Amino acid sequence: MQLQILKRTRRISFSGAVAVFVSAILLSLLFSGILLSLGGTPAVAGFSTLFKGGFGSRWALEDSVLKAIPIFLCSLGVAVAFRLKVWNIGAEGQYALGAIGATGVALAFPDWPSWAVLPLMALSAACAGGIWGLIPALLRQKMHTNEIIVTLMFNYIAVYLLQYLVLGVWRDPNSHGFAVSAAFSDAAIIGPLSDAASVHWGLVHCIVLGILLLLFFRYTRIGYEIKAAGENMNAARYAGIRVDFLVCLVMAISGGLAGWAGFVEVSATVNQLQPSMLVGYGYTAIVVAWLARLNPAGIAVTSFLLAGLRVGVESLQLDLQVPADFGDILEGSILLMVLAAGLFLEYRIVRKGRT
Amino acid sequence: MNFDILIPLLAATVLSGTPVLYATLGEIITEKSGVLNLGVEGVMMLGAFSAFFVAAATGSPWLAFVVAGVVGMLVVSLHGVVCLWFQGNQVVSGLALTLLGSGLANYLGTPYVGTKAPGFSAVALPGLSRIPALGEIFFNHDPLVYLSYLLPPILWFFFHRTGIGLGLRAVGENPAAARAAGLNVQRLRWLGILAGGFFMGLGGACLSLAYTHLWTSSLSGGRGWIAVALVIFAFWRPGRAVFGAWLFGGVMALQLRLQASGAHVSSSLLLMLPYALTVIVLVFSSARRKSNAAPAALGVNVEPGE
Amino acid sequence: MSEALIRLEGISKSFGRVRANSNVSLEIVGGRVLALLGENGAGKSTLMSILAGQLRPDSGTVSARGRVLQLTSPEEAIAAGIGMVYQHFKLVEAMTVAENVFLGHRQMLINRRRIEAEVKALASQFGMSVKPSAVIRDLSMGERQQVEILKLLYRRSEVLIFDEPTAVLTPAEAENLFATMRLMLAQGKGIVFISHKLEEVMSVADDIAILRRGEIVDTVPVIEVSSTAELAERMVGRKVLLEVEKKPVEIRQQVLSLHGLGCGERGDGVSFELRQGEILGIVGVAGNGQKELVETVCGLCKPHSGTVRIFGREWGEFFRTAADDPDNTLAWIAEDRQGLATCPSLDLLDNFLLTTRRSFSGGPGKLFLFREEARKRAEYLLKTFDVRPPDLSAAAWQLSGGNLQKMVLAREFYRKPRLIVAEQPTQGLDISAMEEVWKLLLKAREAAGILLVTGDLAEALTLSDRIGVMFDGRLLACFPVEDTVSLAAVPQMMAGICKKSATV
Amino acid sequence: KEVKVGFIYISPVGDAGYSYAHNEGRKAVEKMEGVTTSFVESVPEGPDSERVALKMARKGYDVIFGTSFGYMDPLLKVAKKFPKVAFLHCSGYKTAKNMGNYFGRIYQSRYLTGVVAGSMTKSNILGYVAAMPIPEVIRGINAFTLGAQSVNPKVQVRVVWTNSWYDPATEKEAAKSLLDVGADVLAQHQDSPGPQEAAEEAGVYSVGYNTDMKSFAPKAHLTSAVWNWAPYYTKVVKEVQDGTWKPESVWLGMETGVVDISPYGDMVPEAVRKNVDNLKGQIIDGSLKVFTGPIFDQQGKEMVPVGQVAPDDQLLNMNWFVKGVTGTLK
Ligand SMILES: Nc1ncnc2c1ncn2[C@@H]1O[C@H](COP(=O)(O)OP(=O)(O)OP(=O)(O)O)[C@@H](O)[C@H]1O
Ligand SMILES: Nc1ncnc2c1ncn2[C@@H]1O[C@H](COP(=O)(O)OP(=O)(O)OP(=O)(O)O)[C@@H](O)[C@H]1O
Ligand SMILES: [Mg+2]
Ligand SMILES: [Mg+2]
Repeated sequence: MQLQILKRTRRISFSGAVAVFVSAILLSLLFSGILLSLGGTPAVAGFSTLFKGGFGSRWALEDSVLKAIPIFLCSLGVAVAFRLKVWNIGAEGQYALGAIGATGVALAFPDWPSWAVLPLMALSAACAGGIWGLIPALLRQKMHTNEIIVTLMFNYIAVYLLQYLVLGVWRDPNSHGFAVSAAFSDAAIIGPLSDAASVHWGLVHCIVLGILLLLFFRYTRIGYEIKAAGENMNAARYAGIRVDFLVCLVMAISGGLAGWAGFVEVSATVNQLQPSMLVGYGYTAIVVAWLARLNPAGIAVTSFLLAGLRVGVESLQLDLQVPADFGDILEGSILLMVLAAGLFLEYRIVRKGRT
Repeated sequence: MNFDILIPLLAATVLSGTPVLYATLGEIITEKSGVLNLGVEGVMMLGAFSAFFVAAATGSPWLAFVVAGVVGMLVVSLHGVVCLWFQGNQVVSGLALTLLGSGLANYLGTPYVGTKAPGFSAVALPGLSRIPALGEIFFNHDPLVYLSYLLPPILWFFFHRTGIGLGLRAVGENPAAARAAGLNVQRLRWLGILAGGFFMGLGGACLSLAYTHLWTSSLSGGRGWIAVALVIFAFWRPGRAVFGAWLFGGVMALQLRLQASGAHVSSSLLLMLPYALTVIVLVFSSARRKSNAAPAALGVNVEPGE
Repeated sequence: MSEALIRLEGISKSFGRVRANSNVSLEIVGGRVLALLGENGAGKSTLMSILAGQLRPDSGTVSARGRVLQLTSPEEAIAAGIGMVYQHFKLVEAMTVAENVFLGHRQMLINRRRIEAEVKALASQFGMSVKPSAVIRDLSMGERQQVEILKLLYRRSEVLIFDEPTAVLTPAEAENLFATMRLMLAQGKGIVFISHKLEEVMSVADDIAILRRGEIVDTVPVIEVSSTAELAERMVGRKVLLEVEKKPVEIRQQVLSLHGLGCGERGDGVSFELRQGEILGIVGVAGNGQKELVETVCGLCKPHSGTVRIFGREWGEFFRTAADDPDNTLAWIAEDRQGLATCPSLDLLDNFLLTTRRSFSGGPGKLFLFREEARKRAEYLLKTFDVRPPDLSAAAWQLSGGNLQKMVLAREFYRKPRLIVAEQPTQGLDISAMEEVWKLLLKAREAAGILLVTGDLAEALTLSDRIGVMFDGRLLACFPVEDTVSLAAVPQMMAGICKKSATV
Repeated sequence: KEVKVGFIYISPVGDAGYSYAHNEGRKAVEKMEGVTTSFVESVPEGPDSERVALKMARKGYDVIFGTSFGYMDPLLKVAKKFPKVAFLHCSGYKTAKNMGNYFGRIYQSRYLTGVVAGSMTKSNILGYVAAMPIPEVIRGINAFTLGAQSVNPKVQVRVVWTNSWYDPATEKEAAKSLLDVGADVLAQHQDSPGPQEAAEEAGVYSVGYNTDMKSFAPKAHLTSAVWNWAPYYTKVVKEVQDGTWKPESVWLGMETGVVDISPYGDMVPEAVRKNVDNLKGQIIDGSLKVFTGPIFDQQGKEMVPVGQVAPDDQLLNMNWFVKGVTGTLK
């Protein structure tokens, strides 16, 4: 008996795809479970604590949604660029720039009413993030630089830029000199959906932006052009698609969405600019985008699940004293397994008789 | 800046460039075989931790150094499995490797944070270290630095004067041609991945055995990413990688010395410098050589044959 | 007859549901050329790939001099003395000739000078001119093929397989190749020759095997075949005319004019005019500036020097406004069907939309794309152009070369182009597919001016109203196809031996 | 009464640094009768810390310690929702009905380490590897400088910022850059022992921080400015147990034992030890105040007039260097 790998001529069925993914995730849970028990924590108890902490109660669900919001928006941005096979791994920096852009407006107009200052903050954040994404795109088109490296370096630069601002011009004189900006006025804060809930209006931003993006990809000509150019840049040029423009557009949108995430986070949950708001959402976003196969609905689900995982890991620490880095391991192994499982979506493994 | 400062600065340049150099050479080997491994950061982290762990447990830095290389090979073999066997996207797999490697190193290393282990310390090379200026700059370091001097010529020889090196490059340029010529593409790519991982692991070991003798979380601090950038700067040539790594090390060392000598520039801006410089250098090196020096099949998976 | 070098017995191979080869048996004899004929997709390349160790058969055996071979990789085939020159060359462009020749040898250290000397000696022995230290990317197609052959000779291969070797060669280069082949035959090597050009087969081959749908339907010595027409009939299973009827068409307004366009590095300019209703055939060896010419005319790169006017508009202006002007459309039938004209992993609908997307867009700035409308149109077109399978959800890579080309033509003609640039439109297509493409092009001529760029002189003669010869970035001559005197000089001109300068 | 106590740390506890010191305090609390403790480490300031505090409050923790400045507002928000839980925030300034804050006057220890360093230097250049230009760190540098100048007026302190609290590789490199400009005693406001190592390798002296760093540089280590949270933490938890706890805002000095210096290295001469022990006594009994005028800033402007003692408010907002410090404040 011999195995043969054949490329699929028909798309795999939905249930088949789900089965593939679920088994990949189970495998990575098995791997991290082993690691957990090696560390002296019973795996079953560990995972049950993790899931209870992430999804097991109303609180947990709310916490996970809150954490999912910035991840979702960054990931949406990442997905836009990845569709064109432009490897933007600079969501973290674009997110930081978004927060900076929003803060600039919030600090400049402390007495403006909400309806004026919030939209302006959003605009400024999206522009700042968009420009931070656009620069690597322009460098790529004009100077042939590799966007992976440039966007990555831009992350570091953005971090120090943010530090520079809160240590310098934007440092709050009343903060006892700590590296934070002044707190935003109430008008510049995105409030909760209701008094009882902790989930804020940023969730609505996510839903609207997600749907808009979905429609963009499904029903617009440019959405199609991005798909085609992503598959084959040369064919796109052949067909008169302005690839250079698309690369710039896509990076601007991508950065703009990450910037928007920065705005929502700085306004709704942090309420002031501070360096510690950069906790790697931009990198998690890449994982999410890929796990979701760049599909907005998938990104929604995946960002929620990964946020829950991160939230759950805190319970794991609190109750069982498992180090925080367990979350990274879990994420990394899930990603690797799902990547590997991708083979089964594209190819079939068939048995064939041998003579 | 006077001479008294310049020479220690250059010496520090060589020293802080060394871990990055190992990693860059590792990535060059990997990329020459056509595989893009963005997981350098994670591999370095695990290399650094395993070296630290072994050094602490056995007291033998050389054993620790080799183990770090082997661990590097083990880690990147995940990348090999995902990309070579399962056709996974190389960019994303590399990112996953970074996550997994850093996470695993930090996780396993938690009990050791802040502890010390034996490692390498500077050994002046007899004779050579006496050369004025150059002796201080190049020949008054730990053995891992000296070892790094030997690697680029060895690698150059490997790529250009050995059959396996030729095959490795061919696989990175045109896997179909290599296969038709009777080469085993998968095996050569495995070689590229594993050998590369070995060097990345060594780069990590430099951090925990020579650069500091301490363990801490996130010890690598982004050096793995710098290595990936330097490969492009170096046009995939081992010789140029040396200068890239030293350039980066030099800027890192310089910005701290600027502060120490009392320059009135914001520390945030100075810390930004190495990263900004990487971008600038990349822009100039990419623009000047429009014909891409990258291996033609870099990042392209070979469809499963039979 | 001497003993067979290689014997294939009962070879079967299927890809999923496609049976590429079924129960094929063949003999390759030393000192003789075996020609393998068949339509596109008949299974010729598959069979030879099996022989070269690239693919593993589902069943059947390959034996050399009576010994059964286990061919599981190219390495083993090479060791067994079987070498193949692939249809798409398998060379590492960034390396030198000598390095390519040496590639795959089990030797630890490389002595560059010795290898270069050996390669040089071998090349001159077989009448080849390629320099061992040259880098592949600087070589012409003919030279690259020489490198491929050198690779086999260097390994002392006994059986050499040529898969459509002349598709990318000029007549002169092809002659050269045949001469080399004769030298190899004289050494007792066996040769397998695959081609769609029947005259060539008639003149080169000793035996002919015909494949149809994966099966051998006929094996005959060439002396028993009387004409190419007979051969074609045996191959396709019905009468093939091999001649297309060319109706005269009224020549109308000018659609393209070039003046002193720089193509390639050395060219001092290409100038010509093209009118609606005529076909201008540009012949020449690949790499003499045709690529630059086509890419400039089609808007992929800016003209270095000189002027290009399309539909009377200046180049830059035309491409700025092209998108919004559905009455003046330029269609480009690109040579590289897989890499340029289509996105192999997208389905046929998406591929159909590639150049027609604007016709199915609406709203402000043509923002929205109407897929359902496009689906209906495309379904209809696939049927009328007889693309198989006529299934819009199939991915482009699943289509055979001929069908993919028909898909591209369907798409491009849908846009009602008034200027068509057809680049090697029938390369790699079998005679029946070629016939269909020719018919379609001739029909399109009624509404458009066609710039036909081809390396195949026969094709140019059949289709063109005028013929231009390109060499080294220049248009050496341009004359009506009826000008038999100039016509006779074309092969020399393609090789650059000509004093006459461009006359338009 | 059974009391559950939760701690939130900014960094991993194993780092021989800031969180390690807090965790030592937690261990003392854990030993108390009727008390259980837990902690979450590596919690970023901002929303994550708020969520962790919430989680603890919901799980029925009675006392929650947040040990980083950036936890202030998050803790305040959670404190409002859980009025029965006692919140204690380290290094901040905001209080609420059920939230107090506390910190230690580590600058007093730094002053003493400065005296030691000033006595031991030969080049009169002291190096200081520092994390971030914030008042807490600036105050330490200033106190260190004043201490050194009290025994050696010519002494100069050079500062290099790393912009991170814990990065041994960069810190060691920063320490080396200070050696290159001639420093022969290195001090640090960082959580890793990187600078200690650099000093040990270069054969110069070093002053540690957070915990006794002697083990990292036995030949170089003069002394360390150390935290000792156990007395305070046990006191607060006891009060909560007894129901007598009230939120307050405290800045604990050397007299409480929360801040101190570690035992001297062998190379510190007897005279220096005596002098420093003497000064320590004066600080404890209140007769010596570190920031007593005249104090001038880098440009020579008088910041604290002669004979006056800088009020706490000025110390808490300190954003200038005293004369004798070379470094930038941005
Ligand atoms: N660190 C080094 N020390 C001494 N010699 C070196 C060093 N690095 C490279 N060389 C020598 O310099 C020459 C150029 O090496 P380099 O690696 O830059 O080019 P390369 O790999 O040959 O690239 P290519 O063949 O693509 O031009 C070689 O002869 C090599 O032996
Ligand atoms: N890797 C593959 N996977 C699936 N089907 C394949 C593959 N290779 C070839 N086929 C199919 O096998 C059949 C035979 O293909 P093959 O390439 O051997 O034809 P051919 O006779 O060489 O045609 P041409 O004249 O166009 O070169 C075709 O139907 C083709 O589509
Ligand atoms: Mg060279
Ligand atoms: Mg074929």
